[in-house]
Amino acid sequence: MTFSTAMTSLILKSSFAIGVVTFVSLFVLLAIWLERKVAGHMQDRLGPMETGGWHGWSQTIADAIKLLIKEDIIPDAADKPLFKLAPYIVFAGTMASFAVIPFAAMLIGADLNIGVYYLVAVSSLVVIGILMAGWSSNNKWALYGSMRSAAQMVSYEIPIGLSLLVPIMLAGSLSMGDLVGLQEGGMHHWTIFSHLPFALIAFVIYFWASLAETNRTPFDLPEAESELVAGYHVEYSGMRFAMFFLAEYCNMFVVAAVATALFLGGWYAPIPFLDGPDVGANSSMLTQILSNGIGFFWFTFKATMLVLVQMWLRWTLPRLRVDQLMHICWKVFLPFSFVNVLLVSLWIALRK
Amino acid sequence: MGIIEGRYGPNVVITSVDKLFNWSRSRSLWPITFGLACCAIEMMATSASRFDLDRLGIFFRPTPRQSDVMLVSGTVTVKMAERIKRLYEQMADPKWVISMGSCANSGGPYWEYGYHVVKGVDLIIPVDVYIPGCPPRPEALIDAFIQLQEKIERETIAKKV
Amino acid sequence: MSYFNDVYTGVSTVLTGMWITFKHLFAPTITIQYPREKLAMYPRTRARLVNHIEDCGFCMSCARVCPAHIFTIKGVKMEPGDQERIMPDGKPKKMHVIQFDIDMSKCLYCGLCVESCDTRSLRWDQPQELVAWNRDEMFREFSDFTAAQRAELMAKEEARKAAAAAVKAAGSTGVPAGNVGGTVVPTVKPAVSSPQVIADTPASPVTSSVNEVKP
Amino acid sequence: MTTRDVDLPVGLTPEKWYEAVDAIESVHGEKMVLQMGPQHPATHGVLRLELETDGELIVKATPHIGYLHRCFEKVCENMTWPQVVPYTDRLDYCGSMNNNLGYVLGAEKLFSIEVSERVQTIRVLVCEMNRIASHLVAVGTYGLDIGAWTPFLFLFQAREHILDLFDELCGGRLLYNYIWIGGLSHDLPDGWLKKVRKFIPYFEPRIPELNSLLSYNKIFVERLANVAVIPADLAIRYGVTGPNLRGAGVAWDLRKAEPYSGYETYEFEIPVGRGEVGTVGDCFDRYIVRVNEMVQSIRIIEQALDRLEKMEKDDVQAAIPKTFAKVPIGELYFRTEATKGELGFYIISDGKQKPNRLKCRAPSFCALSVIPEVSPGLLIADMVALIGSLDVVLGEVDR
Repeated sequence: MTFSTAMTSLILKSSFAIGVVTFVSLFVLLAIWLERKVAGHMQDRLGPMETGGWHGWSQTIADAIKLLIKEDIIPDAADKPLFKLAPYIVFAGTMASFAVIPFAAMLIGADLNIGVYYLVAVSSLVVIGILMAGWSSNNKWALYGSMRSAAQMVSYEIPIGLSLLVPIMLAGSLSMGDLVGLQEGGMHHWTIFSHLPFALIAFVIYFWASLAETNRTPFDLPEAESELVAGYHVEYSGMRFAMFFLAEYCNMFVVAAVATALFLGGWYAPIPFLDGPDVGANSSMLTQILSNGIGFFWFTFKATMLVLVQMWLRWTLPRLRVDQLMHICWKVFLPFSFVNVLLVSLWIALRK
Repeated sequence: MGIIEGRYGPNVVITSVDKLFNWSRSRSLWPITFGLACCAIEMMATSASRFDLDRLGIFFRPTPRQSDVMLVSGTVTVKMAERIKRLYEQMADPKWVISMGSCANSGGPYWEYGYHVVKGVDLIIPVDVYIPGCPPRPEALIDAFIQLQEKIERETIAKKV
Repeated sequence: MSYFNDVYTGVSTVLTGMWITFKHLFAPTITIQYPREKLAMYPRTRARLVNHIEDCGFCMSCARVCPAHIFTIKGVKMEPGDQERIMPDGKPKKMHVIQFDIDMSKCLYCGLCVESCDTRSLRWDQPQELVAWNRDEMFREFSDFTAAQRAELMAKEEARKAAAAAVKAAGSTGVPAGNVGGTVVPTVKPAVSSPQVIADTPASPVTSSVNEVKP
Repeated sequence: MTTRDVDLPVGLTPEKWYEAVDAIESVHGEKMVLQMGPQHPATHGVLRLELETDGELIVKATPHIGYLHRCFEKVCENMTWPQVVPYTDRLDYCGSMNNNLGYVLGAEKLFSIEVSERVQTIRVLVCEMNRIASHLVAVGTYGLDIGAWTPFLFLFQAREHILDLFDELCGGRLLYNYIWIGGLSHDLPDGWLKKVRKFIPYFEPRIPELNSLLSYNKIFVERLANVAVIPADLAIRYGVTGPNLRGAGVAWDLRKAEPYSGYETYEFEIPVGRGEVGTVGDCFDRYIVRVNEMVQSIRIIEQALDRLEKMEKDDVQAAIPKTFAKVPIGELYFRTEATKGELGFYIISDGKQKPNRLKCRAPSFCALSVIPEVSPGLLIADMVALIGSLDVVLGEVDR
């Protein structure tokens, strides 16, 4: 590889990274506003209305600027280096997942051959950040929150891993690009529908377990407002709190994106007719951009829909208790996903 | 804002930065979930669907670290006073205080014979806005928030307010 | 079997709940966008006390029934030449109300004073904006006498009082009539540390012509 | 008694036993003391709970009160008889009408005042409406404690209707001072009864909606069933009354047992806890009793409306004494069924213009005192469920 091609590749990669970060920040701003609007309308009220013009669209922008310029308190009794580091680890862990998210056929940061494995590994990093935050705050409520969070996330990794195993077994690949590429050609080719009922069960288990992974209701025990005040981020203010907040919404998008890629046909439209033009090796630049743009649209659309379902669940359900959380994980999700994996492997063996 | 404070007069940079900061601060007032007595029920009613404080970008945070406004909603007793002071000190700057209802304003119905009631929360912490009422109606509370927003918009980073 | 039953009820009740919230997502909202839309207030709503001073007959009933003693009222007997006015209850006005202050910051909005007012001069007002920036703003003064007029009337009253006392003293060596006020009560008291001796509400109506109720 | 003094189980040598005990104590040796409140989202005001915890498990819970001590009883000694009424409003601020009624009936007994039937019926009507409003707060905030936001906001919509009606009736949304000694502060406004009539068909479908959204939601049921069981004997021993006692399966309601203000002429049932999803007297029973009581209150409201519509208008202030000059000397205790349970006023009069002593027996205080008894062995999340299900109002506890 010559120096110039290396440089071009570096520039391309970094501009892609910047693009992803910009997109994610914009998405988070939108998602928080959307969540407040959805919650409002579900509760027969309006949600943000007064800030900005139409329906308070700039509400989250104001919130973000305010949090940026707010006083940053580091408690005297806190373990200061850890306290400062924790939000960055949580944030970095979440952002690192975006490297393998396949937004479109060519819009994928790094199409690793172990893409899914990398994703599961990196998203576990968040636990460490949360544990650090809870421990270093030197606050009992924060400690409880982080302990709950660690127990919860570690347990729920297992059903998540097992249910992700189903599409991987069916596709025979760990690469995100391959996994999506095999689902081309309309809705009936999507994993979730093409291998009924196994993939559907796996999808449902994945989606529920991912709620626990992102600390959303009914599994929002680490930050349970009525029990632990604010959980692991009880002592965080201003910017550092904003990073936790941002990471939560990023995480929501990540799990929704993974579900989209593995189960819901990734960047393909429900009907092949709505897909972008086919891209060959010698297609023009314009065709490539158009094709990827349409793919990108479908991908984000599906992921956003899943995020909306997460919000819908949040504003409907009460919260579980710690032991019930574990009960659901170990006694409901785990046996179901084990049986599912077993049946899928049998089915694959029989089909051969 | 310790570096800037008191050093510069109003100029074009300061005023435009002021505008942005004040806009964001005034549009995103997060009060601390802190109910004391009867007024807290009206506070809840105000945040419920009919009056919907979320409309103004106001939503309640359970921890003082992440909140901007303290709504003292109810009778402040001597035993509670030091807790209120501590909570106020735990809040991150910039912070504001709304005193809601007669009890918080001046001890209210208990100002004369209530030996255990603090005669006004402004004796403990600085109060920005007072709302008379026992308890104040939700409209009065929303109006207090709007007035507070207007007050914040007049602030500047260039000098101590 | 109960295990599968639990899983089933879990899933079905969650779906029922989701269906209800989904229906509400498209139901019309009930929010009142306050600064732009305002609710009509009911005539009985207790939002702020207002005294229509021309109808006030200095009967002191409001000050007597008030549990929190928020009224500071001072009156001076009318001179024969002063303006005559027939009150809503049919009796002529006999007193100048030279001071009628209400400390709304202490009011408990029970409405006893309004109900006890015979001339209906004390009424509830229904504003929706009540915000005050300091405690003094909640202190409402209703008397339409200026400070100078008030001082003049007070001086006249004092002179009349002194003359009466002198006559009385000349007649019999009795005690001079006490409780002659003239001090201005401070508007806001930082009453927290020192317990104050507070005058009880007068059990009987006006005993001397200048009467004063300390808050 | 230390663990070493117990009789050994059969077949265990002392050495082995000590080894086992040491192993357990080294794990469970340290307890963490957690201060829950006074500012905590789940303490319903300013209650402070000192929790001694072993992990998430609560070993001991001690409630500390007095953060809202407003000197009610001392203030009342300085108030004339009618002036006490507004202060009773502020005891249990969610159910002010019922507090007014309790004190007023006591004072009327002292002064031997008889009020007309219409006044009695209006009092029953407003008290039952207020009971619904109070239970709506209790049930709604309970959902909030368990983590469900939406039911709280749905219920507060219905509550706003009741508050609007009260606003029109007497001018207060939360604290009313409506029921006076010998009568009422205002007569009913024109067309008010029709508005109450309209409220009933609005409110009735809310309860099935609440039940399917929250009450019988699997997660909610699992959170409450078999949690913090208060059996009937324990409840009676601690003097727990109201929905908390009825949740334990005891059909004790002063409206039936010692009827006042004409309650004996109304048809309604006493809902009791039946252990629908768990044990009798658990959190769910206390919760569902409140929901069912709202249905019964609607029945009473309908009957009261029927009567009021037929009655001739009379002067609601006819029986109010012009002066309270002649005060009988004596003492009495009068109890009523307020929203939280038995609200009693012990009044001592020495013939003066002001009560010599006025003691208030607050139901929430008794409910709160059960907490140390039932809390050992609960999780922190269960503690939140317990406080919410007891529905304590600190204004009444601290007085």
